[in-house]
Amino acid sequence: MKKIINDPANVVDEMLDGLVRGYPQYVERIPNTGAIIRSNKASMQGKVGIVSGGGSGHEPAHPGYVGKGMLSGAVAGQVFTSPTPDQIYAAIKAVNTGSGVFLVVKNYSGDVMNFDMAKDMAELDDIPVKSIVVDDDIAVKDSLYTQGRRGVAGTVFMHKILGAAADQGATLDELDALAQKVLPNIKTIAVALSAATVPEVGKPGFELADDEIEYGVGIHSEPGYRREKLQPSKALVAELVGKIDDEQHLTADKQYAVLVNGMGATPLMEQYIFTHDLLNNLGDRGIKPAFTKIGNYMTSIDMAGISLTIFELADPQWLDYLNYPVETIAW
Amino acid sequence: MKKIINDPANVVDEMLDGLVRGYPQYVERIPNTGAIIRSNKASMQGKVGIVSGGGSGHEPAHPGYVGKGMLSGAVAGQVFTSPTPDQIYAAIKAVNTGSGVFLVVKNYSGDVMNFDMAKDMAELDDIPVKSIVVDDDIAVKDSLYTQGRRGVAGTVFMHKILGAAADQGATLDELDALAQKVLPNIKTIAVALSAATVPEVGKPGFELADDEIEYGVGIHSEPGYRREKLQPSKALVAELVGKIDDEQHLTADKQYAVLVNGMGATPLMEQYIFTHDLLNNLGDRGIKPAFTKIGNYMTSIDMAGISLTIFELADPQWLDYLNYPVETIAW
Amino acid sequence: MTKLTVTTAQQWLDGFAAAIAAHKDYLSELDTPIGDGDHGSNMARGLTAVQAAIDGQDFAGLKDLFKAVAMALISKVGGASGPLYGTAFLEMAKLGDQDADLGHLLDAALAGIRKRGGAAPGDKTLVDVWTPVVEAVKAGSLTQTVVDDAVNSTKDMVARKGRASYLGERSVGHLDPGSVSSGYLFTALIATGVFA
Amino acid sequence: MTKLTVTTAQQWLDGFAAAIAAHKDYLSELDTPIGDGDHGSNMARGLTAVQAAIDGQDFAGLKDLFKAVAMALISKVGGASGPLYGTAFLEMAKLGDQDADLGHLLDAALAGIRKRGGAAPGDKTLVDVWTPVVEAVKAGSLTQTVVDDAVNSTKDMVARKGRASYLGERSVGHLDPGSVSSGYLFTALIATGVFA
Ligand SMILES: Nc1ncnc2c1ncn2[C@@H]1O[C@H](COP(=O)(O)OP(=O)(O)O)[C@@H](O)[C@H]1O
Ligand SMILES: Nc1ncnc2c1ncn2[C@@H]1O[C@H](COP(=O)(O)OP(=O)(O)O)[C@@H](O)[C@H]1O
Ligand SMILES: [Mg+2]
Ligand SMILES: [Mg+2]
Ligand SMILES: [Mg+2]
Ligand SMILES: [Mg+2]
Repeated sequence: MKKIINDPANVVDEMLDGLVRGYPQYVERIPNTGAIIRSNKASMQGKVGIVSGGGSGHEPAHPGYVGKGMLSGAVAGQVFTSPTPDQIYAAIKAVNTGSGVFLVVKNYSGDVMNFDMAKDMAELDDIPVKSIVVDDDIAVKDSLYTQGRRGVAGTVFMHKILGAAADQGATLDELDALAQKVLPNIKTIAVALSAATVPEVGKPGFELADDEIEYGVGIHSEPGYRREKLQPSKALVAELVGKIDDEQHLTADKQYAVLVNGMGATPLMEQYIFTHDLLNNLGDRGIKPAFTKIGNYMTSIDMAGISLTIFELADPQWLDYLNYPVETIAW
Repeated sequence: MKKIINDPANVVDEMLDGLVRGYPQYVERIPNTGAIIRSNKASMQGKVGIVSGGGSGHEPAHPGYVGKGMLSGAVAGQVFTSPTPDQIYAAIKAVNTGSGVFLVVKNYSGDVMNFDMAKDMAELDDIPVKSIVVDDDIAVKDSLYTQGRRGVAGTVFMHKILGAAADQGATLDELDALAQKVLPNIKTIAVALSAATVPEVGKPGFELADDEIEYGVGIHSEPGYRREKLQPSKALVAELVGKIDDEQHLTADKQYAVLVNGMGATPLMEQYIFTHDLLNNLGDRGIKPAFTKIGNYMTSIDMAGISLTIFELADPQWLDYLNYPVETIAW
Repeated sequence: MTKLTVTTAQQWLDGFAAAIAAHKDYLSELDTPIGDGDHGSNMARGLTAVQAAIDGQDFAGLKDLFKAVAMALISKVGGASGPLYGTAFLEMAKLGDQDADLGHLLDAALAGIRKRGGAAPGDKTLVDVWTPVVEAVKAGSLTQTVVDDAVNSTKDMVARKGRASYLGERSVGHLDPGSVSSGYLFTALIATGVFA
Repeated sequence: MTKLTVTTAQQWLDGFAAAIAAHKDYLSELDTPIGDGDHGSNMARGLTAVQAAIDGQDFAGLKDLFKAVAMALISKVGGASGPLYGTAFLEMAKLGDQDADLGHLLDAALAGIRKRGGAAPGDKTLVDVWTPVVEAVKAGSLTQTVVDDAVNSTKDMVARKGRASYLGERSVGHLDPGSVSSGYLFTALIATGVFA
């Protein structure tokens, strides 16, 4: 393992410190927690707070999205490990200005349970809390009898939409309805060229040969659905768009937002090339996305790979929400 | 070589296409060139144009800095290869609105010569052109008899300062004076954990053992000044800050801006940890930077490593320039 | 009816902490092919916090002891196992001082786990160890074989909850890491001699 | 006095293009330890463009031919070698139709290279090949040995211009890639038989 760190046991603590000290204009840390909240307190007055979070290792998610117009707080757990309820609760308390708090949770057993417990704690304090569980990763088969799908990069769109609506005064119930309506329109799928190395583990989550890729991996090195020889960018795009099309029939008469997301070690050069092929592929279907974003938005530490999110803009207002100005480190 | 590309010969062309098609609100491409210019033409009216550029492989540099308040145009050459004069000239012509054009050139023989030739061409057209050659990399010994130092990540600060001044109406001569004054205050130095792989070459520019790092590398895998065993982040910070301090005595009574720059494959987790150690190191010297930026701003394709830029804010107005709002993909 | 005392409970927790410390890497390895490779570090972080919270402390009753354990687990483990083990001890704390019958205590703990995580028997989670073990305790017949069989039974199951569920059929052939750590919990309980 | 004709010049350029194509990888390898590993691809891209610009074309004189060559190099190579080789041919184009004396032509080219790049002899650049070669052409005594010696002389020099200069003393022991490609240029010139 070759990383710029000190003690693997302290990576989260030191990282959060570096982040808030580097960007005091946007974020601050609730002492002794992994809760990162907005510095601009005035921007939260009278608004519903939006709190997200999850395990660390997905930087700039989630603290990078804290700021006016987007999240009110983000709670960071240990690497790839859900944060604990007391820390989530600390964030909820800190950002509640009387209008309640909305939680954005990714669909992992750990996140769901810890956020639920934090919600219970907040309700004991009479803070109204609602939440959405994001499950955009279509690589996983969905079913009523299972955990269901993972929450991955599409969560960033959820943050953006809810943050814009909250900043414009949406109530907790309105945010809840909005989140429910948005959720089924966000679909994500990834391809990995190499797995992430968790500092405390010291070796990659899985091994891929020099010429191998894996489709459908998660953001914690969860295995995907198929391993094969490295393909040209065009072919990767065809596979990923095809899978999304199977789920969410892509048609020329609809509006879409896309997120091409680098996993951490994949340079922008490759992400832009992938985007070029993506826009060609969509173009062949008569689709020109109304909104595009390319970069490292929901990473998996130093994994190499790309995820593709396609978000059907079923309501034209959602595009305004995506374009709504924010003051954050990373959107 | 494991990359998400199609034909290695087409990476620049496809990447630029992906970029401008993904971000039409910010940038457009002059057909058949590597010249990327602002889409917001109104924002350039009556202002001096700022054109930068260089070889590709440093994404988001330089097109990521094109937009209102920053660059007017950025010219991309082949990977690690200076763009040609005709393309630079095309950008100059496209962004000149009558007030002339200022060129930001990094100190490489190729860049200097190609930008010089473009300047000659523009002058034949009566477009007034001035330029600055950025040479912020202190890893290289300076001398009158040599090429001098390389231009690296500190160039991004030069873009920001000049872009803000130009947007506020500075004349070509004023920009020239400003650039000359800013230049000696920007110092950068890097450490690499692995070298970049140029797609057409197919293997890394140099090999480092699993436990080796190299101090002082350039952004094209130019070798550095020392190779040693991997050190903790703290020690890397001590080495890099020490080198900058040797050049530019760091003192508590001065104001500084810092840029912690990832080289492409180094995740933000490590960059934030490095920042934590950096702010401690500077803190011990009584210094609290007035401005901090952390992320992949001037990369070297998929190199792993970090560069540190310290910019002495000799004029308090420079801080305003750094904080001046911009509309770009990547600042 | 098997009674639990504060002293026996502390012994139990010490034994559990020792087992987790000894098998930290093994638990994380089990969590690698079908999870995210952190179950060992999660549990070890939690049990270190538990020991810090209870070591050398005098607890008036099981309620205080289990509450301290629950809070340490809930606030230090994170992930899926933190809320699950934390809830288990929280539910036992709720009964603690009125009812020290092990069968009742563990029954309440299991109900809490099932409510928190929504897993049913057969979903390849620690519920598959807790369910037969609690049955056996209530029947007065818990043995090491019951524990081992329960742990091993998870190997051939298809995961329907937790990270392993993302793998579907491919989760078959691997032990469930949370079941293995729960196995250590009950092995430590037997080792206190409470059933002897 | 050695006269250059359009036909000989085209032969010269064909020979140069062939040599660059044959040694593309070698030139990039030379550029790796002391540069950025692209000199071969840069020159190959340039000479492919030169051939596309001149192949099958009828040029009225050296001026038109060299101008086409210069424009192809300047607009396709980039890097350091593009402006340098481009300037060389541009300067020859300027003289082209009045003066076809090879010594004069190459003298003008070298002056252009030196002005553009600011390198002096001894700086470990292609100037170290051009300088003795142009001397020899003017003296009517260019041989392959002159070319080879000039190329090899760059090996022990400390680079003071171009990327290799960042290495200082550590640039010693490596041939300068631009000098090697210039060696091919002059080897191709000799091969036309113009000096025979
Ligand atoms: N919904 C659930 N109900 C019961 N147990 C669960 C559930 N989800 C996960 N588990 C248990 O948690 C274990 C994984 O714990 P751990 O690795 O610490 O957390 P995470 O999965 O968040 O990384 C699994 O092996 C399984 O036994
Ligand atoms: N200032 C200069 N003057 C003369 N020749 C130079 C100068 N700088 C570089 N060169 C020549 O250019 C060659 C490198 O060319 P190339 O690799 O194509 O460009 P780059 O260095 O931009 O990658 C060097 O080997 C050297 O001979
Ligand atoms: Mg985990
Ligand atoms: Mg080059
Ligand atoms: Mg786990
Ligand atoms: Mg080169």
